[in-house]
Amino acid sequence: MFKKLLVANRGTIAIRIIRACRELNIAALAVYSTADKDALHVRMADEAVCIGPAAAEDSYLNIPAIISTALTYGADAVHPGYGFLSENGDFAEACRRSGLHFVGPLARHIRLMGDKPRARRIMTRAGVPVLPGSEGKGVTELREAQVDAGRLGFPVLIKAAAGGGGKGMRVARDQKELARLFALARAESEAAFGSRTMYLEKYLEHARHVEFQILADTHRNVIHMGERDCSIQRRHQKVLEEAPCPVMTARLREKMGRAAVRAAEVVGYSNVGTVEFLLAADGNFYFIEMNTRIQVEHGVTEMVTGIDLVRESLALAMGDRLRLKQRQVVIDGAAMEFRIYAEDPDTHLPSPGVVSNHHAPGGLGVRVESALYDGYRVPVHYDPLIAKLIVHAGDRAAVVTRARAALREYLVDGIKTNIPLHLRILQEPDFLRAEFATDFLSRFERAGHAAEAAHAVEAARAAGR
Amino acid sequence: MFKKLLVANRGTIAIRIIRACRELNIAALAVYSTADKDALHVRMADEAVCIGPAAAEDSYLNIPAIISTALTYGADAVHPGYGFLSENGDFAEACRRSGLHFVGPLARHIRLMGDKPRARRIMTRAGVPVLPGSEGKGVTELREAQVDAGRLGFPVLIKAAAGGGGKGMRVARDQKELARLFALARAESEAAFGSRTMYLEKYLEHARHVEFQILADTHRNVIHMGERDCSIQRRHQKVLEEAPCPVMTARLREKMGRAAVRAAEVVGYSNVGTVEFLLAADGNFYFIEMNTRIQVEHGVTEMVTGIDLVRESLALAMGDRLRLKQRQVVIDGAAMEFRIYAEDPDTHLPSPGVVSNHHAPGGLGVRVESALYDGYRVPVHYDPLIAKLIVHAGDRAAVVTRARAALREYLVDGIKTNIPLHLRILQEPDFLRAEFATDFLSRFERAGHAAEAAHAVEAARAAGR
Amino acid sequence: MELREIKALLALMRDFGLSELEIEDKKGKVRLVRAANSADEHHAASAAAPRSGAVRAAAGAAAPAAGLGGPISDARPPAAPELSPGHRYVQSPMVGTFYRAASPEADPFVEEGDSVRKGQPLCIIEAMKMMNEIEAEIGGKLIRILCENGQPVEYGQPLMIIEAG
Amino acid sequence: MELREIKALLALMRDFGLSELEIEDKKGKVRLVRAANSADEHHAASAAAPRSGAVRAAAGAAAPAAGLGGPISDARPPAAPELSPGHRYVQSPMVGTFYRAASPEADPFVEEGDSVRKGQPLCIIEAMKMMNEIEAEIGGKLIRILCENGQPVEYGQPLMIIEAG
Repeated sequence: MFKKLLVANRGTIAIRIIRACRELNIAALAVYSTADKDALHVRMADEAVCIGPAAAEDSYLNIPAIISTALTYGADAVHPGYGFLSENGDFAEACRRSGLHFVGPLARHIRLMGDKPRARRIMTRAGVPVLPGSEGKGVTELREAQVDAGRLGFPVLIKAAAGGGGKGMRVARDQKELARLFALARAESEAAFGSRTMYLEKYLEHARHVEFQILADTHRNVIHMGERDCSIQRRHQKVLEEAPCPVMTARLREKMGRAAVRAAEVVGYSNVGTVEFLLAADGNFYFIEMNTRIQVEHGVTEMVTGIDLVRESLALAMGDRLRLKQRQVVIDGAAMEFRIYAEDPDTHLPSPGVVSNHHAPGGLGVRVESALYDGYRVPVHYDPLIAKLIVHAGDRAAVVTRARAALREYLVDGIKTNIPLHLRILQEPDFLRAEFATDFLSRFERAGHAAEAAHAVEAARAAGR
Repeated sequence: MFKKLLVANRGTIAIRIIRACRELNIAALAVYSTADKDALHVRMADEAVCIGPAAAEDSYLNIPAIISTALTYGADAVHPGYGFLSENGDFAEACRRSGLHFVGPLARHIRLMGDKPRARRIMTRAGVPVLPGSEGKGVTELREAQVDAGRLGFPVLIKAAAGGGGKGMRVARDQKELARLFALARAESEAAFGSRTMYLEKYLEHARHVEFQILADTHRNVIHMGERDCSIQRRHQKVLEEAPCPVMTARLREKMGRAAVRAAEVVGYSNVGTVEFLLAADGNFYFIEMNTRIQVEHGVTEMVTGIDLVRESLALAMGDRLRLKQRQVVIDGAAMEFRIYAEDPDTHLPSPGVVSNHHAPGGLGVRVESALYDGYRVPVHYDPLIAKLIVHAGDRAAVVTRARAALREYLVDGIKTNIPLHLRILQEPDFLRAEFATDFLSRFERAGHAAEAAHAVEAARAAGR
Repeated sequence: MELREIKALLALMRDFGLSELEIEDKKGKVRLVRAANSADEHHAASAAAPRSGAVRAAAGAAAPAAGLGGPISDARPPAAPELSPGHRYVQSPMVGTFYRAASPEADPFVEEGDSVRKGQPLCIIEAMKMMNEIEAEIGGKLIRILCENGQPVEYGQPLMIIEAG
Repeated sequence: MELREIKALLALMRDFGLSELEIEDKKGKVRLVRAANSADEHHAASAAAPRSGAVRAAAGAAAPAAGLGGPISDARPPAAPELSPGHRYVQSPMVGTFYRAASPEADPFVEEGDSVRKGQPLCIIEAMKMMNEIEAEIGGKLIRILCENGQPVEYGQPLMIIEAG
């Protein structure tokens, strides 16, 4: 195994990786920005090195600083986590050029899957179903987009070719919206990814976001570990994920799983990855994209399969053969992950501050992946994901009751969190009946605002009497 | 299901029960002594009632106060937890007489199994193997004990007929020790249980403590949920437990399991219970006693079977039929529980105080049942068990590495804990090879002291040179 | 003055919305002034709102200064007013139901403003169907009755206030 | 009053939004007043603090008052001495390896006690096989060299102390 692994990340995933290192007797070398000097991942690591100032570009996105740290402090491997440099082909390449094991796929896999129009073309050729959309290398001008939209029919989804994390993504329902939103999305793409290239996809109403976890070794063996339903999203950002997908059947799982494995095989992929699909109400499914890294929501798959994904990814990065055959992957019970964000549950604005009165839930079937402690100052500079609550039980209904209890028990003062939102979701009949699609949260919140408005009107009337 | 359940306990088990209530939508009514007004179980409960002063006899052992609380505050059920009144037949009877459901067996089961010589007689008659020992109702005088010891041959174990928790228990290796220790054990028994009745058992060297978890409904259905190895004890007090027993075979499990089920069937037992055996090196096993309540270490069984024992016990107390058949109980992976005591790891003296810098480990396969929070004052009045760390993984070796990482991560300041002892145990070759018996800890600690003494002598010599 | 005493004072300031606090006694002098409209002001408010932790924290000045500030659930232990000098609580010696009279038809044992003798019955606590008369431990004037007739009370709960005299 | 007691008080002021604090007891008197509009103020302060290992270590020592006191692992950030007035750190602008000379054969750029000019090379940080000369940002006297030749250094780590002059 590796002797010393540099964890090129912060927050929950850095802690997750450090814990895995400890179990495997790998020294964990953390890096941090000046804003994170008191962060939990710094305190938990065997060594921690400050690599730059608070701005991510100068620290967590600073490839030379990270490689230099690995070399100076004697690491033999680098784990990129999620976000930051995890889907940066140059970083993977720089690591390998410096003689460091990169825990992830090859740079060319990262680049290939990062180029969304290209990934679509490859999948189409490999026989993986892909949504109708822009063909070729994508579009940069409204004129081209209008042609594509005419062919596809509205509504259409505008996406950034280099996209990720919901940035540069917009739904247009008619020509007028397309004109307005195409420019907006392109500007976002330019700001976030430095690319004006966009593409259009047919927008599927009432589809679920269902993704398959892939494990692949460097000897061309690929298996999947079942699916996750990540339909509960706000603006294409996941909020709550579950495994298995509550409407999945054994037959559909086999079919989609085979498509996911095929997607990995066709490019010679290795290490962990996730193939994302839209699952339409009619049972048809369509490739959206492949994420070439560990996902935030990997924990729910770990709970229902009993397989430690981070540990597997480390073994695969060493060049080990897959330890498991497809038939050994068995789904046991159900699990949900609740992303805990430091944000105002109503306005969704980030809520940095000093954590006090912190009490995380515990007990049977309750797993917490948290970066918090009493006195910790949640910095303003990074993603507001501060913790993940993962709940496992025998079936989905039991997960819901256990999760309600755990969320009620969860205490964090000093900052606002979205815990109340999770509790509201767990009361929602459509959610409990598992009747939802990717538009669930926006409908739910619109309904909530409508109810509030009605209530306010009612109250005003009562007061006027 | 019950509407409101009174939790007649404190600490980790009270929290465990409150969490189960929350999942089942049962209002949890906590009781507490004046010393526990800031205890976590009080803060977590839906309602909490102060029932008396710090001394346990006036609060947690105060039957009228507890029954009065249940009636005054409208509870319909009572859970006794472990310790305190959990094995008090009068309490079970008082609950039922007051129209309250008691989550546990009938008073007569508690009384029967609490009378150790009587339990031995019944098991012998039922064909469950029992260690050679005193026959009849036990002995009160040294003279009688000497006769029994002569028949059994040394070493013998002196036990209190009304015993429990290791009190009034001593090993005598010859007549001289017997004379000294019998008086001592009898005095302890008198102080702890108000009974001078003792009995002798042949003392088995190098035997393991292996216990079977029983589930029984009120319709005479009984199953077992596999075994736990609790050989790691100090003075007959368990410190670290694991499931499955690392030397167990499928055949032996079936045989011992059948004996355990028989032990419960023969007395018409209902609810959860544990049948404790000594497992000798030659594969023979002997009934020691039956605990008529949930055990501290129930969590390891939950982890490897996926069955929520507290939830099952509540359903059984309602009169429900067993939900599971024996063949549905499957052991998956391995689990260990580390009891975290507020004690000096060297002297084993209790270490009360105010908790600070508290950080409990988390992540995959790590379950914490804890009564701690920053600022909490561990009171002097009660058992020093303040938390339980339960670790689950695919096999025993993986449990050990995960547990080491979790124990290293565990932070508690302001009090001393036995976490360092657990870490030392996890380094011990005999433990890692699973070659141990109930004398493991005393040998281990003697060896440690010997090594320390040798080291001290060496250091003194070096200084003298 | 120890740090934890200051913390306790600060918790009180937050819970009662004080902006300034000054204490001078034989141990010394303390003066604490909170920033007007500080960011933490609404933090305190929002901490109090969802869980009604304030009630508990306020009731227990002894509630840990650092660490968990309030209950995790909505449990609300009874709050009691602070005692003036010379005033004493009559506390419940057991868990049970509080009654002001010997029977539903009878007059209450005492009314606010009454003079009471030491040993005079003040109320009844019913526990396990037993009626336990609670007697005055001191003589004086009955200042306040803190519980409603028929209300459940816990061990040590203040029932009445007597002014010694 | 010790530094860490004052630090603990400052942490309390920040956490509870105090603008002013005054304590007088037998040990002495303390008065702390924070600038108005303190939200930005303490933010800036805490952003400025992290730089050096010294602050980090000191924060660790004082912290038990507010949360996790020290590292959970055995990781030990480099400690640095506190600065006297008029003294300034030369800090590493990057992660890398510290060298006192341009090559193994060459003489060190500077020795303790030397006078240094603004812009004079003081040492080299090797990062990614690149040799980066670190120059003096001010002129003055080189008081101390804090790192060993060949030692790994992190971003912001104090390398030397210069007395401005």
